[in-house]
Amino acid sequence: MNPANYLILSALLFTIGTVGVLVRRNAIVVFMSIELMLNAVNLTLVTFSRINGTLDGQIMAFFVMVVAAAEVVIGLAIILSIFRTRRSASVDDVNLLKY
Amino acid sequence: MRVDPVLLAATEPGGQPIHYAAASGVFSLSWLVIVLPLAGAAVLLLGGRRTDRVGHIIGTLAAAASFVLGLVLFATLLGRDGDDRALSQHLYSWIPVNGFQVDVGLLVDQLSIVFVLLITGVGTLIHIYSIGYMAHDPNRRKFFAYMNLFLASMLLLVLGNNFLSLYAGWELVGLSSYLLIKFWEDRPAAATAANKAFYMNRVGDVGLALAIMFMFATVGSTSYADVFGAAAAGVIGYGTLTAIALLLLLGACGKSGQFPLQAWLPDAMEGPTPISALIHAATMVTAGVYLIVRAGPIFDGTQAARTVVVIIGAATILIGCVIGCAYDDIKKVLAYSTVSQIGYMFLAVGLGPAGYALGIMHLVAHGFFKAGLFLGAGSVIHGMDDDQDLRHYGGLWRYMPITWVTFGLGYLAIIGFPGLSGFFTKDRIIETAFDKGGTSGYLLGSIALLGAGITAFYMTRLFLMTFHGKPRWSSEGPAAKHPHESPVSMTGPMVVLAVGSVFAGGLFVLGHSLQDWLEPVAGTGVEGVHTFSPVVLTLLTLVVTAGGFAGAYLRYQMRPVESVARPDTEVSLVTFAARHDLFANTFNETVAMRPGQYLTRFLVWLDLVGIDGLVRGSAAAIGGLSGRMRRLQTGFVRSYALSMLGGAVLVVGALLLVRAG
Amino acid sequence: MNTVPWLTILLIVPAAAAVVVAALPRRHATLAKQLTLAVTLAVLVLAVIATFAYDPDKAGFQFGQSYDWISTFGISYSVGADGISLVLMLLAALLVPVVVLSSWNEVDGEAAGGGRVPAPTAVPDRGTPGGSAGGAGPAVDVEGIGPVGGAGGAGGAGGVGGGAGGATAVLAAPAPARPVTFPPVETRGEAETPGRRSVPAFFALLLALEAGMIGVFAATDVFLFYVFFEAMLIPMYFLIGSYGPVKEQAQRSYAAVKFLVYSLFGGLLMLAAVIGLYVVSADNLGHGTFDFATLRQMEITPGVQKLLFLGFFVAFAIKAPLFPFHTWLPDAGAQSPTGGAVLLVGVLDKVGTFGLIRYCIPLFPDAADYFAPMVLGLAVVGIFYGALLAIGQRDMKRLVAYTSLAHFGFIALGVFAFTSQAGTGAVLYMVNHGLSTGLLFLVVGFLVARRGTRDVGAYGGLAKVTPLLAGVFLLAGLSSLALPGTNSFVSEFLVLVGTFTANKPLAIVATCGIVLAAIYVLYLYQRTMTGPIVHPENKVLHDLSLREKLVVAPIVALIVALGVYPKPLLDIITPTVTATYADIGKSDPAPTHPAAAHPVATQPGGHS
Amino acid sequence: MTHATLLAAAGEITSTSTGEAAVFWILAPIAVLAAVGMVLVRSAVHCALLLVANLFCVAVFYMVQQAPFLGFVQIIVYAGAIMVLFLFVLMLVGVDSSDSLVETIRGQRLGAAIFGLGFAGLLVFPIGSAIDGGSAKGLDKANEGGNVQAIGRLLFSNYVFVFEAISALLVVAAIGTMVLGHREREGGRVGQREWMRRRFTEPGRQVTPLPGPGVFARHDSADTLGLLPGGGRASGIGGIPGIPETAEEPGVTDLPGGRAASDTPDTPGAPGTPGVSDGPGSAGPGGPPGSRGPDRPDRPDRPGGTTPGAPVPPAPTDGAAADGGAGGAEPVDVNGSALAGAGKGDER
Repeated sequence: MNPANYLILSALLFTIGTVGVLVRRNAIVVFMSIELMLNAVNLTLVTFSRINGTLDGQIMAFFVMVVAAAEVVIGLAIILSIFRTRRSASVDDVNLLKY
Repeated sequence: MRVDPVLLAATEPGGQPIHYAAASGVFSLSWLVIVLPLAGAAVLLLGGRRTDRVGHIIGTLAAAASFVLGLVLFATLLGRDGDDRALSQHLYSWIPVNGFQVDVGLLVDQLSIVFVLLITGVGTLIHIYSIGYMAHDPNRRKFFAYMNLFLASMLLLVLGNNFLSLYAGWELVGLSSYLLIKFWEDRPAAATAANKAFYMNRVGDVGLALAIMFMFATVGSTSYADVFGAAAAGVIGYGTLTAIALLLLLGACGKSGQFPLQAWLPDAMEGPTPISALIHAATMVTAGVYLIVRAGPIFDGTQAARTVVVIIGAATILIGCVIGCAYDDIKKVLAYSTVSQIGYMFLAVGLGPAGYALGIMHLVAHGFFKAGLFLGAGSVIHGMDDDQDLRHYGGLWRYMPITWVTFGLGYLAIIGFPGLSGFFTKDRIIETAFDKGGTSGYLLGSIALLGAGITAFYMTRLFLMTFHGKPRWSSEGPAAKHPHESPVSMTGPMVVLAVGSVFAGGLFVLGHSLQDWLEPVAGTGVEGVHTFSPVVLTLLTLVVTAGGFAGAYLRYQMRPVESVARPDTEVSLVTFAARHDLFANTFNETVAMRPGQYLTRFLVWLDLVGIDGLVRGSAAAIGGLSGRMRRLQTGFVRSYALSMLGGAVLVVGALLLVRAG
Repeated sequence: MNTVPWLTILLIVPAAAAVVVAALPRRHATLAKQLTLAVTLAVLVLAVIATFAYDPDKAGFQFGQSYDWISTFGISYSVGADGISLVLMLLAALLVPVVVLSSWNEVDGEAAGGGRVPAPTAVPDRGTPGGSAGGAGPAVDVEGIGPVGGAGGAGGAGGVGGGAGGATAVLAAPAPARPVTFPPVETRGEAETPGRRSVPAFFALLLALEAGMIGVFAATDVFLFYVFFEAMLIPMYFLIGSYGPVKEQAQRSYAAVKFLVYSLFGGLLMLAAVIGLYVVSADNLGHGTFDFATLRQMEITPGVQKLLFLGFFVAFAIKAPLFPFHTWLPDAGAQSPTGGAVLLVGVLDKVGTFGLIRYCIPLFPDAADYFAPMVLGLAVVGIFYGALLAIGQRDMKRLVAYTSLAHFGFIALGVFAFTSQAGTGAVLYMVNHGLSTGLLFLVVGFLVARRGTRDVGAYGGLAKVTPLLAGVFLLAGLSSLALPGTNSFVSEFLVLVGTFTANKPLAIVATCGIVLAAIYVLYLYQRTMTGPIVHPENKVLHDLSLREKLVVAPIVALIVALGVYPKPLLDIITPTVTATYADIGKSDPAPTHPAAAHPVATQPGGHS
Repeated sequence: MTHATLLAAAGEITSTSTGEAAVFWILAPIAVLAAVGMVLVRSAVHCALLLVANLFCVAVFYMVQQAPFLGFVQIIVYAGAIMVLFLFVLMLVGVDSSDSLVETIRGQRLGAAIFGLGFAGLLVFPIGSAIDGGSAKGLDKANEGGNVQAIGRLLFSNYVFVFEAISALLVVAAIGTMVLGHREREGGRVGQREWMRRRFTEPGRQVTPLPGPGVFARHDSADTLGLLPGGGRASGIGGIPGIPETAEEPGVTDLPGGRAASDTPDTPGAPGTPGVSDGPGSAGPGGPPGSRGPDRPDRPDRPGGTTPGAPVPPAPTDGAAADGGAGGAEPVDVNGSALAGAGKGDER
């Protein structure tokens, strides 16, 4: 089987994640979509690691996971604190910074 | 820098070099002639009110000292050989830029010394006259300062040894004239007249400046020696020479009030009368004649330009005469008389070497009698409480006898009464005009002759209306007038000038004294065949003059003169036109002023709405655009994310395209 | 003497003084003035000494100094003087103390006046609704802008102007420490009114401007030049925006922003061209450089030259300004404080014409040749356009600004006529124009200070009341119309005669412009100084004070002196200009029938 | 499965690509479906579960691609810890909340579709055509001595600084979370007595215990409408102040206080409660908050026809929020859109 299939899969997942970010208003779901995108990237990294025969891709994926974890923690904290004041987790509500 | 300017030489047509000898001895002081009045002006202007009390004395002394020095120079010049009377003095290098080397240098020769004497002599007299005339003016000091400035400028004009010095003097006399015309600044008419004079002079100055540029482009120099050398040697092409000559002529017309730039001169009479006498009759306005004579070698080479000079002279004679008949303002009549007399001079100098000396002669004689006439007019005006209207005069000879006599002598001189200066000089001009030969000779001669007749008419009219007839003023009532003779400081100069008017012409003409004196500069006219014998022509002239006199006498002495001019609607078309300066002002206004105003207004609008509007419009467009684009910034994160994705798509697409391509 | 780093000293002294003066507290206004005057006089003395130390016959730059600045890009701090830049530095050094003296009470006086005006009426004449923003302090309404107040389209720009102007007022103020003498409350209250202006800041700005001007003339590194070119804008921007007419908040903000945007736009193009030059030099020489002397030796392909030339040219044409790029000048000139206007038109704008002859021509000879007809055309149009518009103006400062447009036309004409006479005349014209227009602005400033309006109609008949003022006014005007005996004549005639030898028709047309010059000067004089006094307020105006006499005296003296004896300056300028044109292979056209054939004559022309 | 066998399995799968292909073709559709479902499904909890499914699939892909360490980390950290965190927050925010899938930003969906398809196309087609998987080198050599060991070696040699930096990042993230989550206490510590006093004195406090699960009416008062088991609502009762029986605006028909949705205890709302009827909510559509409220013609109605939240301006502080239902399950997104609409209307 062609490992490129993984890449295609990850491209699809990434795109789906992107669309999720674009169409969902719930901040938490948006976040999940971002996680999906990160995962897609990780899959790419791992696949390339395999194709190239080095482990650097896996290391990179590992780092991505850690960063994603940190990001999730912070992001969720932000969502919470916004929710506390605005009683909403919709990203569309946070729109005061505009023209 | 020019190292040795001492020996300037020019080649005469015959190849004989004439040397402008180095100024030495008393001539090395010739710069003082200019600097003395200049210093006077500087002291009076910078000294401010502190010099108020002595201003007139300083001014007069400076002028007189300059005159004395001029006399000394003249006397010394007399002691030299005929061919050795041109002395050049290099003062300093003025504008040295590579090929363009202009020095401030002086040229004392037969021509310039005549002018020096005329300017300083008449100038001194008028300074003295002004002491009395301006006695009650709070700004008398300034008046003398300006007069001194004028003397210095005029002397620079005639003494400079290159065209740029001449140009400097040329514009500076324009400035002095401007300052003096608007001397009574709170009169709007004076200010307007001054501006008009300056503007029209500037038009002429453009011509002079361009002529100088032509000279530099052609000869590489602006000094008389180089330019005349090249012109006389015939190396300059005919076209170029004609162009230079015509441009010079434009300058001359501007300064001398010749057609088509004559309109400013009558208006300039808004200035104090001494100024009219000095600047707008005796000296400055004759600068054009000086220029043409000085640039003789150039005009000699181009018949075309000379023809134009003659035409302009002839046209101006008529214009001046005709309008002079119509005005009731004593100074304006004299002003138009000046215009026409200068026309005679132009006519003379346009006739070539034969006429140069005649032109100068008439110029000097005119300087005397016209200055005298103006001073007399000033005296009358002074005595009549600043009333200038001829129709308000009459019978004044009883009240101001000295003025009557001196004015009368001047009057006789100008109409060419036999034996007086005008008789000699004008007669010769008419004669030379006829001698030109051919149809044009007849035409010019006839015009000059006709001019003489009309001159006699309007001058007689002026004289009679002023001094004779029944008084048209009253010594009682609200407009009471108390005519009185002027103080000695005023009558003195008038007497001197009257004496000059009587004898100058004879002195110059008889025995060809001035002609011979000027010969090295002006050249000699070839004694051609006389069209008429001089005696016949003299008699003819006398007849015509007498005719003019008789006409005026019959009209203004035998019949009463109304104290109010008939309104424009009741006079003939000719009178109407003459009263309106033959529509010269109307013409100027329609052709130059009004379009200029409209153009200016249009451009102001264009600048504001067009050019600046373009700028502000683009600013507004950008502002508006950003106002719209601002709306893209909705505040919705998801919109931003969408545009990010769009950007990513574009970038990736572009990358792929590039890679694939 | 030539080892002394004159230029660096000239540069550092005012810059350092600017910092010191800016740091002075507001209450030390007098100290700030005295210090500024002393420093600027010292700079003048130094500049004069440097001029004497300058050897005109030596080729190339003198007093040169060069230190690496950003060596990666070949940028260095390089200064040097040649004949052209030296006289302009001299002019700058001369005008600044004059301006300092002339502005002695301007800021204080206005501050007092502004203080008296209640805030809401500070912007009384805004026609548009919501216009009065006076109460809100420096903030300016968006709609009511511009001296013409019309064209709704202007709203956007004006809004920018207003906003930035507000920022200006805020920014210019903080440099001096918060005044300790005032109770805090009062300070806060007063700071809101537009009238309270910091005196030390004003003089610090003047000093900074002087440093910038000297720097821009002294720089021999193109990048350094660019830096100074832009740096000069900043003090000028604040001078206009913060110290313009008190009552015309909106207009002066508009003018300041217009000035800045115009200049920055040009500067941006120039920056692109400067970078382009660097790239070209990197291609040609293997290593990029901004060194002017190196760059001018470089051969650039004509196509590239044209582009780079245009970049520089537009910047300079805006700066100068030449005809279609001029509309900022009347606004800026009218809205500047008097001193600012003198420096703006007198020196700052010379950077444009200086740049034309210093950079555009030697660096891009082929392009200069190619575009010369266009520039000459613009110049001639500018001569007439400026003159006609000047005739049509009622605002005296705008009028003077428009006369400058005509004069810059003459200068550009001279620069691009490619003859040494015209070039020398043009450079001399720069100096002379600085003097004559500077004097004109000063005198107009005196009038405006007395009468409080720039409208010509408010004057008339002043010659009777203030004869000395009128006299100086007339003299400045006469110099402006290039009367012989005043300085400008020499330069104008040189320009015209030089142009004439190269291009007759153009010179003939341009010469006709001198008639218009007479009209705008004398017409202005007639309207303001002559005639009866129609406004009773004018009857009590006082003549020049001693301080004002001191201000005008040196300029008046120079105007006359340089008119009578311009040789010292010409001797400095001519070799440099001649070398510049010789470098690009231009020589003066020889006279068609030279008098040189004659045994003894003046120096033959056309040998350079 | 032990660690070793898994590793071995991974090795085997690589070598025998048919097995891997089978895994791939089974799991890949599942992963994609899970992902699509996650985007489409309305409930956030379902989203999270679908994401977990997806993560599991990807973890398997890691394993079959000779990255067992990552595969396990994926399962443990991602699918375990992080998703739990997600669910946690979901619970805090309101577990019942389902998103409205009605788009409020014009063109957003269309743009997302176009760009998404374009993006996918751009990514997929070149990959499909360009990458020749046959040349894959495989990780057999790199994984010699074990994947974990190999990664560890790399991590502590080549990537040690990155590793340290990442660990610092984690610490920072931890601190940052605490900072963000911290709430400054106002006033002194509140004792039990004070709590009790507040419970009875403060308006709108629930005095009685909250009803148990399955009880849909929180109050037996007539002004509080119960939620019917089917999800519909009980009919409004006329004559009660603040409750218009019929209103033109569907969005403002019901006041928050009248909703039977379960209130979280910390919700102060209930303005409709008698005695506090001068609260903002009781003013009806014409009241002060109504000046924002009715201005939403574009406001999406709920697909299910359930009670929409009342239009209430966003309250800057907690206690002042008039929306009693904000903490409830349903009103979250409705409120959200309401707020969005309100915000827009305000700006216009």
